[in-house]
Amino acid sequence: SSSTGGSDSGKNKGGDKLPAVGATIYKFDDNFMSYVRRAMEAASEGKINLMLNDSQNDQAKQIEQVDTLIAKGAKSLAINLVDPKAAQTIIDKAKAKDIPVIFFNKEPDSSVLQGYEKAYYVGTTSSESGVIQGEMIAKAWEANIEKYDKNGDGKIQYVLLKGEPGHPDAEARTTFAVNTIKEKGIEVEELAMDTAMWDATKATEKMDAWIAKFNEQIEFVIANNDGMALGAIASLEKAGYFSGDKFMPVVGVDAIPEALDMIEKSKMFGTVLNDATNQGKATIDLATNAANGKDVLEGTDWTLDDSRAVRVPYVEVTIDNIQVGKDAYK
Amino acid sequence: MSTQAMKNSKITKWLFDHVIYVFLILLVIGIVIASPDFLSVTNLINILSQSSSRIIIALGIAGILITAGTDLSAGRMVGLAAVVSASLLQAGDYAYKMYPNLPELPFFVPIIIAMVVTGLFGILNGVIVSKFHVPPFIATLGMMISVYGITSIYFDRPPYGAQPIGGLSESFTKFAQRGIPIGDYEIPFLIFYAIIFSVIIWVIWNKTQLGKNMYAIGGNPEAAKVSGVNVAKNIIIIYMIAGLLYGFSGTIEAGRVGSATNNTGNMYELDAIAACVVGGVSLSGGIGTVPGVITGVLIFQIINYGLAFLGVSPYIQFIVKGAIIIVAVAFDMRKHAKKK
Amino acid sequence: MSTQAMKNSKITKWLFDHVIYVFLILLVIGIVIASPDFLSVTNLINILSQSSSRIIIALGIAGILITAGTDLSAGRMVGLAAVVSASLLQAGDYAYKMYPNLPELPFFVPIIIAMVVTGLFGILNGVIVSKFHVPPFIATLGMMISVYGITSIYFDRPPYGAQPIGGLSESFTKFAQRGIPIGDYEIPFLIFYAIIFSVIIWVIWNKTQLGKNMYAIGGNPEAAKVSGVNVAKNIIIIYMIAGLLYGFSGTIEAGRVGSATNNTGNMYELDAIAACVVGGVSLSGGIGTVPGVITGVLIFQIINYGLAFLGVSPYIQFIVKGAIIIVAVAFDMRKHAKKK
Amino acid sequence: MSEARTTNILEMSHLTKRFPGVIALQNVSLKVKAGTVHALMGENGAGKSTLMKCLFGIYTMDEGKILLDGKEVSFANSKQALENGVSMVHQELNQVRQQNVMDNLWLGRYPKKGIFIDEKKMYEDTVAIFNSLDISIDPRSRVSTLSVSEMQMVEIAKAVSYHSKIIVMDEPTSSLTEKEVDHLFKIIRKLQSENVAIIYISHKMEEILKVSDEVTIMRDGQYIATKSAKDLTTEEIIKLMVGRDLSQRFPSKMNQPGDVILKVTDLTAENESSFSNINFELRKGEILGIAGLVGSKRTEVMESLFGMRSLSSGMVELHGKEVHNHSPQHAIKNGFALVTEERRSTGIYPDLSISFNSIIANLVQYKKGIFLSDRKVHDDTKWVIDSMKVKTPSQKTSIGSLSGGNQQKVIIGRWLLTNPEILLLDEPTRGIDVGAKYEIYQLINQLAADGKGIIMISSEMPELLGVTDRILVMSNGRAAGIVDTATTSQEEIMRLAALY
Ligand SMILES: Nc1ncnc2c1ncn2[C@@H]1O[C@H](COP(=O)(O)OP(=O)(O)OP(=O)(O)O)[C@@H](O)[C@H]1O
Ligand SMILES: Nc1ncnc2c1ncn2[C@@H]1O[C@H](COP(=O)(O)OP(=O)(O)OP(=O)(O)O)[C@@H](O)[C@H]1O
Ligand SMILES: [Mg+2]
Ligand SMILES: [Mg+2]
Repeated sequence: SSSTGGSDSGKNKGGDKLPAVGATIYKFDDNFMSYVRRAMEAASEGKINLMLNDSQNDQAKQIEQVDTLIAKGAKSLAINLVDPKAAQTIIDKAKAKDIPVIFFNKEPDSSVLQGYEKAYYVGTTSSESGVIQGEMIAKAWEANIEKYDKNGDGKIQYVLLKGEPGHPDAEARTTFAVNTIKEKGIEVEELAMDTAMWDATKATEKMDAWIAKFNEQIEFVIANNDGMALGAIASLEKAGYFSGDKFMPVVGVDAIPEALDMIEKSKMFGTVLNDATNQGKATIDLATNAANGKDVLEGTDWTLDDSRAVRVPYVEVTIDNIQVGKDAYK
Repeated sequence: MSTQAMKNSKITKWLFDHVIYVFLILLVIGIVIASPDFLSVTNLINILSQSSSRIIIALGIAGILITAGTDLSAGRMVGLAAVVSASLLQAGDYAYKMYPNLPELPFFVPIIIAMVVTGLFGILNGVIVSKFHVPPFIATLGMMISVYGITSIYFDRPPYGAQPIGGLSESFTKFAQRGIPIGDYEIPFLIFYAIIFSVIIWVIWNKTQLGKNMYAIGGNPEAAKVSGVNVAKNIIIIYMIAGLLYGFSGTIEAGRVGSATNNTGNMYELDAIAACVVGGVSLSGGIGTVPGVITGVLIFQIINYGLAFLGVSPYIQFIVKGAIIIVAVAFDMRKHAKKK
Repeated sequence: MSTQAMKNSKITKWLFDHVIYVFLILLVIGIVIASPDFLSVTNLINILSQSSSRIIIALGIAGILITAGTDLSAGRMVGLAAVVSASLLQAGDYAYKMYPNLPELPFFVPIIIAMVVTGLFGILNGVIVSKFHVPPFIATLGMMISVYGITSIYFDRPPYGAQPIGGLSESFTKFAQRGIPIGDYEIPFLIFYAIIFSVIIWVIWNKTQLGKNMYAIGGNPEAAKVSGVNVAKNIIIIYMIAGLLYGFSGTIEAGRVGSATNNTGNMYELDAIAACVVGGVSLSGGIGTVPGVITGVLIFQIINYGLAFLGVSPYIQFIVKGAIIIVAVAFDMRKHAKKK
Repeated sequence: MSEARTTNILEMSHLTKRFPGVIALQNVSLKVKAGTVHALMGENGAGKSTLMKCLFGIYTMDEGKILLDGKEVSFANSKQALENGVSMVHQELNQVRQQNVMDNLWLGRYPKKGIFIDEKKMYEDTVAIFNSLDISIDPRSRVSTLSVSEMQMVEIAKAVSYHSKIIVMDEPTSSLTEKEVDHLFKIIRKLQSENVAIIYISHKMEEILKVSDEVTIMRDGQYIATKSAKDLTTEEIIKLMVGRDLSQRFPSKMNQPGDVILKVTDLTAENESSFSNINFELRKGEILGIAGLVGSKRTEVMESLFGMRSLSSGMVELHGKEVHNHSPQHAIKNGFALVTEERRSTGIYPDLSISFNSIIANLVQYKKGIFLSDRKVHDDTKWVIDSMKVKTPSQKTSIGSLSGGNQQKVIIGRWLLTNPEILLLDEPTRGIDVGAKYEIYQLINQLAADGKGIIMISSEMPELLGVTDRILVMSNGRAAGIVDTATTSQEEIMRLAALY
């Protein structure tokens, strides 16, 4: 299959005889989803005709794509929701044609999932990346309190770069990262929080303003994704950080290669890796079985929990276990 | 000229004047050749129902374009309407309600509330354009940014914060998702809403004083003033009507998707404006028809649907879509170029 | 009229003609009142350096606006240039290179390659507009969509797929991130690039035939045509220059942030067009100055930076930003309205 | 010189030009001798401008041949035409109003020093040309600040500055005063002495006979005749143009002025540099002319009466009751109608149909509930087309494709539909051919006879003298006097116009 995400990857290889599986990705060029997508493409090779769609971060578009996929005769659907609350609409459409649906990466309400016995979920809980990020921050803080607590008040003075407001991941990561730190008994003080819309350039510019305003007061930079973390690092470097003994702990989420590189260069403290390979593989495994009318777990090692979900955990990545991150790109 | 030549030239002229309909047909033929099973009732219904809310939005924008204005805030207004109506349309027993104590309202109440809200923003647009003489591009760009802020504030609130607003009441999702069964098929209600609004707008444009004034303002604003047209008032009404249409459209977007976020509707305006232009609406004002607008939207939707149906890779879809838009309009422009 | 009254009326007239500069000053005063420590050299440097690449983009778009065109593809072209140049600028020892075997190039080579690429797309824009008579809004909207597809294909490739292209070589990041130390401060090179391009563009607009033709084409295309101006050629060159500017800008965007994705530059065109209009460029063509464009961009950037600096909540920022844009232009429009 | 005057510098033969739905030129020929002024005459829409545009490379002809100085040419664009010694003063002012005079003059051929423009040379060359033509306009002033006649003079200077063999002037005098027309004629004589051929298009008979050597007449896109000017009379030209006898230029008057219906007292504009203290009365069934030099603020008085400009003081009484026209809507409600002087910019909706253009000022009358009655719209449009004798294939034809005269008739028709009591006409016959003019005069007469009060601005003295009952003469924003048409003379009016 083509790496640019040829939609009907199986088709060119005489896949017309293979069962058709319709898939939507919430946004094709999302760092993380691009890996999941590849894992899916790799896993579907020779087994199914995978019809991939880019929902362009627009739930209405995704609904339309589902219509198209059903019209094209998909035997099962693998859906990466844009908006988790829209699951019901998709289930309604699938149910009407008795097509199984595997949601992945963005988790629908469990009650909605329970409403259709052919609906499953593969992925993590949205909150988990935030929780892991929070735990990582707490651990780092406690280990380096001498160095990190610049004003010595025992509180973390942080700035937070948020993704697109209203985006489920942005909201969950923001809330759970901070809450987790607090739950660990560490006091925090939010100096500033602003949206950089997932964007590195905007993050650089917000960070420029914050450095000008708070300068030495900032003790931690929390970013909802690695892209914004990198933007913040560019701004910090400009302000003289990461040279000599001027340091700032920055954390992100996604474990993109550039972030791993920054961690190795000690310009970033850590990030959170989501296991793209296994998410993609599990999704395809379930979807393939469903398309063939088999039990979804048949011939696989995956297990379903009470809410009919296959859980693929997040992993914290710091300099100590950087190889885990690198292996994800093998 | 012989009568034969005369006839030929008439046909040529007709074709030139209706080149965009010809383009639509060629487009469909192209897709069918690539994939014969494109020709199915299901696909037709899908395309029409997907076009419905876009047609309603495009009709709103088209009126504004005809007055030589533009509206970049359309998409964000759709989002505002979607969020407002969804928040008032949650099922009584849904666990994550924005207003936990709100009883389930009859579905037309939230629709009307959403329309009133966007109608008011439409009026505001119109006032800024006509009373403060801010170029429509800037007025509505500012509004687009501000409305997004307002929608986000409304959206990101206790008890659940910035969560997609789901759990819409069944009476409402029926209104947006179901249809009238005819034989083996179900004709979605959406299509009927689009038809109803198209007829209403057609009547306004062609049979009322407001409509004539709208063309006059776009055709020659100075002359309109001299002709005794209250330019400001009419512009405000046109923007208001657009606002009302966005309001309705936003509500059915929420219903169609089953939920709404502050990102709903993002960038719809660009597609709508482009569809209008493809459908023969002039960006410099004074020219445009309802059938043209509908054709423009259908062309867009057939491109979108057709490319996905053909299984073209998503990135290639972008390239092809951009190219088709340009080619369609270049085609259409030949009728003007010919004059030389 | 007494000489005193005469003087007063002259001052009033001057203020009316330069209202946007007055607005800029008022804006700064407003922010300083809200937070006195806004007034610092660091903030000044930050704002200027953040404005730099935007000024370069805005100058490109402004030329097009003056010809009565528009360019919605600017942001996507910036993204294309950012991705292309970043992919060629990765440090030799960086582990995740797009071209693992590519030696580290002197940094100006990728800059030139990026500029050539976007320059070619600029020419394509110009050809579509001037030769095929596609309205610039549609031509560049189509281009915006297509270029995004092209950038995405280039970007989302083995070995690493859709990952930000980072690890830029130090010689290049220096070029984009460092500056000339003066006293305690470092004046970023970025600011000098903006100055250099501003001067070049000022000379083109004011001292060359191309510049005069540009104003003439925007002011009255018929007049230009019958005076023997090759309208198509000049339009193509203006779009090409814009493309070159986007190319440079995209490269320094990549350098400034240290990485690039296919989303870099998204929607920059709207900000740039709005900044031009705020700075007095007319959307109907024929009017605009380099200092005006620069002022427009600075106003925008002061709003962005100032609101973040004040710690205004993000949603409120949107609302305020939208409102300020409208107010600034409404203010500026009074000078025209007054004439009657 | 006499030899030069016998060689044809230009021969256009058997030109045909078609537009979608219209044949603008059919087998038209034109021969112009060097060093002569060749007038091109014909009714509106006869194809004069189209013929010249074919020569100048703006349009491409469908059939035919053009010989310039004996060589066959076919210019693909205006640049080629200019480079080959053909320049043109266009019927519509073609200027970049945001730029200054010299930028406009040298547009398309700026003097350069290296890659930069040589502003100094540009300035000096402009001054030299203006001096040689006796024009006093600052080369650095912005075109938008010039008066219409100054713009026209710049256009003429520009055409001359190409040092062409042929200069086409398409209605160069439509917005010039008599004095400026004389100035132009002097320029033409000078050019003629330099062996330049001038193709001169105008609807003003007096000018034609005065300035031209030969006259070519066209009708309905066809060539009719070429004659020596000295063998022609006004009547003959008119006959050839309209294809029938037109015994007089002005219809005989039949209106009977009655009681005063409109009284204007001390009208003063809010804008100080505009008009002040205007007093006059208008009677039922009277035609009141307003004379004055261009820039004497006649238009502004009229626009103020119609509610388009604000007043600082003064009173307007209709039937003895004071009325305030704050906007055109009020004015229309009070029974006023205004045909503006700039047909293009404030009159027509060029892309819209004749029907639309006819009914737009009168919509309230078509309302049936909230809808408009298609039937009445259709009937009224038909009335406009029939009673104004508009030449058009159908009601749906866009007005932009009609000739100027026909457009003007539609606009007058538009205002008659509102059934006004006071009809304000600002240069109602500008750029309109004699035939159409006569029809419009007849119409004005008829309207006055029907009891309407008519105020008519005109810069054509014979027209004022031929049509009006009394004439208000304005000078520099002030009323210089009101004269009785029957007893006044051109000289008296000119004297008053120059009073302040
Ligand atoms: N671009 C065009 N498209 C279609 N028809 C046109 C165009 N230009 C001119 N015509 C038509 O061609 C005919 C000749 O027009 P033209 O402007 O040459 O007349 P004219 O003799 O110059 O009249 P006037 O005295 O009013 O200027 C008219 O019927 C006009 O409607
Ligand atoms: N400063 C200005 N800006 C814009 N338009 C102007 C300006 N000054 C004059 N005009 C316009 O130019 C035209 C001629 O103006 P003015 O009233 O001075 O002369 P006039 O005597 O009425 O002209 P005419 O004799 O041609 O009717 C009017 O339409 C007027 O609106
Ligand atoms: Mg003409
Ligand atoms: Mg006037």
